[in-house]
Amino acid sequence: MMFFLKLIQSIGVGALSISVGLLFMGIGRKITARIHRRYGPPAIQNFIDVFKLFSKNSISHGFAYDLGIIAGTSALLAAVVFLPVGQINLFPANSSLIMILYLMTMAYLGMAMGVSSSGNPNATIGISRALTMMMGYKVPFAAVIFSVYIFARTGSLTNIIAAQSGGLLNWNMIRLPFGFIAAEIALQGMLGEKPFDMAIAPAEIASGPMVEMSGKYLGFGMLQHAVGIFLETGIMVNLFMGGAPNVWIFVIKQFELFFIALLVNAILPRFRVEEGVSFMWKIPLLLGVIQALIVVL
Amino acid sequence: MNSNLIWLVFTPLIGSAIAAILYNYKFLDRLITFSTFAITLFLVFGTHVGQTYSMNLNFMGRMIPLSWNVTHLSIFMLYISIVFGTILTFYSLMDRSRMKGFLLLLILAANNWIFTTNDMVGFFFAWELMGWASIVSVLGGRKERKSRHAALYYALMSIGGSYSMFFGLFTLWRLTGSFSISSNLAYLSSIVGVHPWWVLGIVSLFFVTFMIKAGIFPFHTWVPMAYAYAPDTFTPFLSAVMSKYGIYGMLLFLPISLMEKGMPTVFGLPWVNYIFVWIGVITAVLGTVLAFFQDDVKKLFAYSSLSNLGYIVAAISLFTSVGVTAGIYHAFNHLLFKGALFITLAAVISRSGTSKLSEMGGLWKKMPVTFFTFFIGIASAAGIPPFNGFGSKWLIYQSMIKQHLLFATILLFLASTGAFLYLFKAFHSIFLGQLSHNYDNVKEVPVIGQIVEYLLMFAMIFFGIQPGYILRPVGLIVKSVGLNPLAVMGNGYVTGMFSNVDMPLIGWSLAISFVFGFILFFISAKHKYVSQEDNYTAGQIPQDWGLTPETYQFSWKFYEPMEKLFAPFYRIKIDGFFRGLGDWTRITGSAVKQVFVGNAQIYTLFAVVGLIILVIAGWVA
Amino acid sequence: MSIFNNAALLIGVPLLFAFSIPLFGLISKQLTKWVTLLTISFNATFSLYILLAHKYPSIVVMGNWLPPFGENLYIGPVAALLVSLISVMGLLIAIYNLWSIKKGDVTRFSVLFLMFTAGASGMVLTGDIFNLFIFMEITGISSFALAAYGPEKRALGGAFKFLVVSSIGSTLYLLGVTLIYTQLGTLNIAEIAARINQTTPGLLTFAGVLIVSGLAVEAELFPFNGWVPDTYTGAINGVSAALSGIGAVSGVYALFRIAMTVFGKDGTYVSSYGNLNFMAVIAVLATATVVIGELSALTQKNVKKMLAYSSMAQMGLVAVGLSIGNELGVYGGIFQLVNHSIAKTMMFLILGVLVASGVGENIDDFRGLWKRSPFLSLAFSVGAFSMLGFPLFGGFWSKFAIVGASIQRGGWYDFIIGLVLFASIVEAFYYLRIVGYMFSSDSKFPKLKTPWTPTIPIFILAVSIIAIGVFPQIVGTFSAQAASEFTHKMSGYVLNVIPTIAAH
Amino acid sequence: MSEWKELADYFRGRSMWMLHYCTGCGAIELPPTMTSRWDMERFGVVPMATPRQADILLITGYLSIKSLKRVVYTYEQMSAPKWVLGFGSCTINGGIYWDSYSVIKRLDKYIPVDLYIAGCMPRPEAILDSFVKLRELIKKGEAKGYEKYVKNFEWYKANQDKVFRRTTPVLKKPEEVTKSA
Amino acid sequence: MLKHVEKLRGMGLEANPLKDWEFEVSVPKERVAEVLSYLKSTGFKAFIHLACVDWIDEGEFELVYNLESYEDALQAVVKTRIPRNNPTMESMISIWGLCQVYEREVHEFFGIEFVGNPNLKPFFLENWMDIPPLRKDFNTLVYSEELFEFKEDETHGIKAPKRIEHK
Repeated sequence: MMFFLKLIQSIGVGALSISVGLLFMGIGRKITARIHRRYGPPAIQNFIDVFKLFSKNSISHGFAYDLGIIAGTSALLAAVVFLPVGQINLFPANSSLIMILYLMTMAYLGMAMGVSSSGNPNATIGISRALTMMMGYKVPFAAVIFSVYIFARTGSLTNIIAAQSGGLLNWNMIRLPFGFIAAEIALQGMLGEKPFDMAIAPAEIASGPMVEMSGKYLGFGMLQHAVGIFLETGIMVNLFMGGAPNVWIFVIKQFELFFIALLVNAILPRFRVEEGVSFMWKIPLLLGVIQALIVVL
Repeated sequence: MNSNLIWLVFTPLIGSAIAAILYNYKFLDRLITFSTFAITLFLVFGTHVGQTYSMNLNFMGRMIPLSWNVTHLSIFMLYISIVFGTILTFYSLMDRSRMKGFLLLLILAANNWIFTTNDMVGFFFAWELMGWASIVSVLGGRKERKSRHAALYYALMSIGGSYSMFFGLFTLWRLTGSFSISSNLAYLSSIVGVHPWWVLGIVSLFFVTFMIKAGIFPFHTWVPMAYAYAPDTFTPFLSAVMSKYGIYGMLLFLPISLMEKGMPTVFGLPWVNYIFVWIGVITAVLGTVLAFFQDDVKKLFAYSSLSNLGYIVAAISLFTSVGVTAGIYHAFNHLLFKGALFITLAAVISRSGTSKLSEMGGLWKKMPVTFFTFFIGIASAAGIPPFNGFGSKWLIYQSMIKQHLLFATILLFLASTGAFLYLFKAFHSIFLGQLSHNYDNVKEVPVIGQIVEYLLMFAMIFFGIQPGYILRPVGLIVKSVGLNPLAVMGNGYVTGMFSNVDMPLIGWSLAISFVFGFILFFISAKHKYVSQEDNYTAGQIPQDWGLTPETYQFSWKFYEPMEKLFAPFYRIKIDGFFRGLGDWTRITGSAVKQVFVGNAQIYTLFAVVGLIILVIAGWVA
Repeated sequence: MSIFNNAALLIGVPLLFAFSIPLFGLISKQLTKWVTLLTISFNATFSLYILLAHKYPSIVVMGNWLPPFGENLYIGPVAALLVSLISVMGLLIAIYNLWSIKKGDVTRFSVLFLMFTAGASGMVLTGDIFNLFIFMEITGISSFALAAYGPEKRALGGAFKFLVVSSIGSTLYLLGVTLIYTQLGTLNIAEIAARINQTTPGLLTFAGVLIVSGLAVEAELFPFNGWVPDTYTGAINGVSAALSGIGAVSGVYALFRIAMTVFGKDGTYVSSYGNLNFMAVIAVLATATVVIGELSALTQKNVKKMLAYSSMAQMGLVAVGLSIGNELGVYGGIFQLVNHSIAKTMMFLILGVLVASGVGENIDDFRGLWKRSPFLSLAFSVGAFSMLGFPLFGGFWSKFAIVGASIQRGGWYDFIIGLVLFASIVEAFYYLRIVGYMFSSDSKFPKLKTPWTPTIPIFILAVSIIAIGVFPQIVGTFSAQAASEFTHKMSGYVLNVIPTIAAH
Repeated sequence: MSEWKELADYFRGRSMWMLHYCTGCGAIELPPTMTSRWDMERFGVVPMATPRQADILLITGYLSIKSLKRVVYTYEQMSAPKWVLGFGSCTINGGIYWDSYSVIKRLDKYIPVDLYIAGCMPRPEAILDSFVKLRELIKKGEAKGYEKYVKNFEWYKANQDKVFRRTTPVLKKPEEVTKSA
Repeated sequence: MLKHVEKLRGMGLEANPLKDWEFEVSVPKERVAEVLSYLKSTGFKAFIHLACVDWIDEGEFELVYNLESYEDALQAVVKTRIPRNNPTMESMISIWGLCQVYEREVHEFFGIEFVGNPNLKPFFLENWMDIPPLRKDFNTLVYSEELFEFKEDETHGIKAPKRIEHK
């Protein structure tokens, strides 16, 4: 019985993550439009897009292509289940951050396998750019995660949230300021927002990995991006803003972070890959290292 | 007293003799190799902890006691190495690679002897035997000239290593008068408090040998050449099992350093261990960085096993219960997924005929089973949860954080991300992308190979989901070494310091989300399959211009931007020291040759001068 | 102590037949080779009988004058082992010569060969330093002539160098012997050894220096071994096999018989009579030989020259072993001596067969030999691995013992063995390079057919290497007894020869 | 299943992703429609980089025979519910190139066009209006160009081959033709 | 600029300035190469354009070579007349290599045979079987109606576009 209850709850969390992610993307498009002084699509535009995509026919390049793209989305959904969302914490005992990060790598591996098995060189170039960029932003992010680990002397997110309870002042955001800034920039890279979206550059490599995705595969890609937004911002909230008493505050906090990323996205042009990686290894890494030194000494 | 141990060593020797005789009947030779491995496996089932056996060797006019005893560690190592060897030889039944059976059996004999011996002479004899047998088998690689250079380089390093063990062996013998390892170790740990520098000197003599064989930072330069140019079916054994001998040696000397109380500690670790942790971390990062830009696939995976060994050394040299468990667990995992990767590579190379990444591509259509094994192999090598690589990497991070080694953990995490990068590059360049037309008639691996691949796939997933089966014996080893073992709560759990990971739960959540994915996939509009040429590459259809459609596989300079970033690091040649030493000896050699210039007067001059010197010496004394 | 008369036959029979061969020569040239073969086989069976039936120690008295006065032959464990080694090697080389010596002056070759083996066994057996000089001269002269044998011009050059240097060596040795004779009035080794301390130390050291440098030529130690590479490469392969297999053995034995028994103090013989410690001197020279021999072999492109340098270096290694000073060292040295002579003879014979069937002496001509003649290349690599001291081959145990002894001795010897090990890494490089060339498969030439007769000795030698490797006791027990004889000067040697003499 | 079709059509109408084949002088009209002054994104229309992802194929001007070949190739790469918008008079009747020997006169003969936007380079308002019209057509179920293409596939292919693979000279009186080699 | 005109007149050609920076020379067919190389030597390094005019009623083609000299910013227009039926002209590749492309284009659209031009393959028009299109006697309207058949065809669901009134 317990298993069945947990199953329902995890489906709920999965659905929540998809809908919140799509909502964030819709609102994001609205805000970017507002920045461009135009009206922009209705906030639920992304829901419409997803439904349209799933109703369109599509072409596929073999079972590795289908398997890969489905794996991409479902691995992220599996990772979301372990994320403590507000007061819903399905598996408190083993919500270890490293495990969630590695499950996300499973999603990237799945998507990468699917996309590059299509045989379109644009797709593989996109993937190689995305992976190089991942190498870029993972370095400061790792520095921050492990300094939080050592600061809170624990590896599981539930304990980290518990360590930050009680008022705004002892949020990690305040106690580890440099770490938060470095993580914020790394988040920009993780979400694939504008300065770091060289992987899906429509002009240079015909929208990179998505070049061969049509119909429902593009739908899966969009779902993966949505769940990815929810997951990454969710991790940041749990790490730095002390989780949330209930789901709505959690979503609002997530939106705060996403909002910053949106503003940066609307303005900055796109980096070249090596510029992006070397940027990530200059200032954010420096901040992360300073934070680590502070924590260790 | 159990003669079973002796048979462990002698059956492979007899087997290798038979294999040597039947050398030119290719299939018979491989059949014998496989059956000998199977018999030895059967024998290992018979051995159990605590068995001892001693035999006297008539040497130097007196009787030297050769003794064997079986500890938890040796049983563990015996099982994993022989099981893997059986799988490998079963696979190589059908692979016409140039691997010589009798050499592998010699190595197997040495392998059994090293793991069970309790005396230095036996250990050294088996170490040297394994050394030269592997040198000669590396010699038989596909590319003549290159495998000869690789074999020579490897020979110099491993012989240099065994000579340093020679020194350590006999200095210990001079101090304690006996050859048995256990009593010598006890002696060393007793005098460690009195003058630690002495103990350090002797232990470092042994550790040089183990680091060379395992391919750790300062002595890693031979690893890529030897792995890349060894015969295709020998590299799995070379990289998966033989690199573990170095680790086994380090584990042997573990108890001594535990007692080092007198040592000044850094970060709560004796400073020696701290250095070794950093050596491990440097090897891990070095392996990853060098692996990015390799075009030869076996060299790429050689660097990857280099970096994985860096992980193991970093974890073991922490000497905490979590660290050692993580190290040994990762050693097992590395053996499993690296073995699987190299076996699939052997299959791919034997089918496609080339080992260059830029020449392959799109093979997943032709070799689906190999494709899936390779996929699961790189997934577990990158440490993705449901597969077996994750548990140990996670434990290593836990152990490092517990010791507050923050920067080492960051670098290790960086190395593991880098691992994902070059693993995907290999995966893409071989299997994904466009299938070039000269591979149109590539067939799948024959049935034997497929059975092996299914077996390996199952093993990787099983040990990923149920790590308990490995953690329990590893716990016994840790207890035997004197640390309190990790609590193993049921088969599915990997318990770390702060939280634990329930692997079956991850498996379940993945499975369920996959089910949802498939449901969504099938209820939405139908899709049609399309050939590889029909993709939007924004180009003109070649047929219209009378050209034959060319496939364009993006695999040359896969991480070109990254190369620009790492270019400055590549100028420092790491193996400059060893090349310099080689050139120096060559120059002195030719200089010395001038001595024998070839006419009688000079020789008589030498003789007279020698005589005069002796007379003066006599006069002075 | 049974006085055993027929031990003298070991020297007598070969000499007798050596001088009667010209008579057989008249009947037919080929017959002479068979005669040499028969005599050496007699020698071999007889010495093996002595060795295996444990018929030693025994003394042979010439003209029934008792030892201190008349000359005597002393057959201790060392002598028995070395004589059987010399004669077995001689036998195998004679079988090889059956096939290789066809044209040219066959009778002269057989005479010289028989004299050579007789002289070598004489050097090993004799108990009298002057007798030692005579046998050294016999071996010397016959080896010059043998070295000069053969069509190539460089043979003459090599033989001439050998002649010049070894004549200097023997004259020095003779001077030393006369000095001792003036001091002690006796030529018998045992008596000199017993009454060594009656001489004035200054004079003794001078005599010692002369003798050691004289014998060093034959034992190929550094400053005196200039002749080795040219002579070995100059001589035809059968002869260079004999030189390295037999000549070197007797040379090293003579040097260490004098250095240990005569000059050494009993038991530890670390410090010796006279004020110069000869053991230390020899150790230094020997290490120099090893290092220089290996280094100069490194850049050699010609396999025969490489084998010459390597045999010089191996002799240096044996000398290092023997000069360490503890029983383990001597054991290792003698064991290595046996292993080296087996392996080196085999390699030279293989080279001879290869050269005869058209394969050049250069390394590149060895490329792909595996495809052309598996048996020869396998035998060559077995010999190479035994030289390198790989397990399952003879060389492992001896090198193990030498390194063990020198580390056990400690002090300076750690540094010495360090150098030797570095040199043996270099040796590993150039041997494995040849093995590498052989196993590489890109050879354009047809398959080689190896003639039947030379394969017998090569096969026997290869099997014996592996046999020693797997069961070291075969040679181990005898070299252990030999080691005890060398190290215990008084009880081992002197008292056996002259029971009455009391050590002063 | 019909209400499911209606729901799908509703969504298809609201989110139309456009691939514009910028030929002729029409291309310059598109940036203003995308950017803040006219903002076509309000209607859920987003420019896409590849035909695989696109629903609408907007042909913005005259098409020579060579460029028609590329258009047909791109059209066939798009997936099923797809529509073609002919933009400007050149696609309707060849526009000012009505008598040119190389420009096709009527796009409709080669690929099914759902909606034409008249005007010799219509203004962005016309484009937005066409999107709204297309949405109604889809809702009413009349925008069935893609099915028409499948049904009359041979006919379309014949027209295309007539233009692409001519074998006989078009004009009748060849006698004073001085044909070069 | 006048200096050039005088010189050319001296060579027996009728040359007259068009603008203060441009002058034209009409040259008989055979002397074109000579004039062009002369002009090139006196500074007209750049070959700007080769055009062809179809005087159908005079039954002649007129080839117009435009040259320019950058130093003294002058443009020269060299004209020549060649008969209309089976028109041939020697190729100027030897003087300017890039003439090959212009001559290829003129050949494709006017059918003038350039002797010595290696590369006279079709350039713009794909499998064109009719008379070169830019000739005056080529009726483009008939061609386009014949090829593109601009008429409705009810049977295949192609109706005349229904006009949707803008509300």
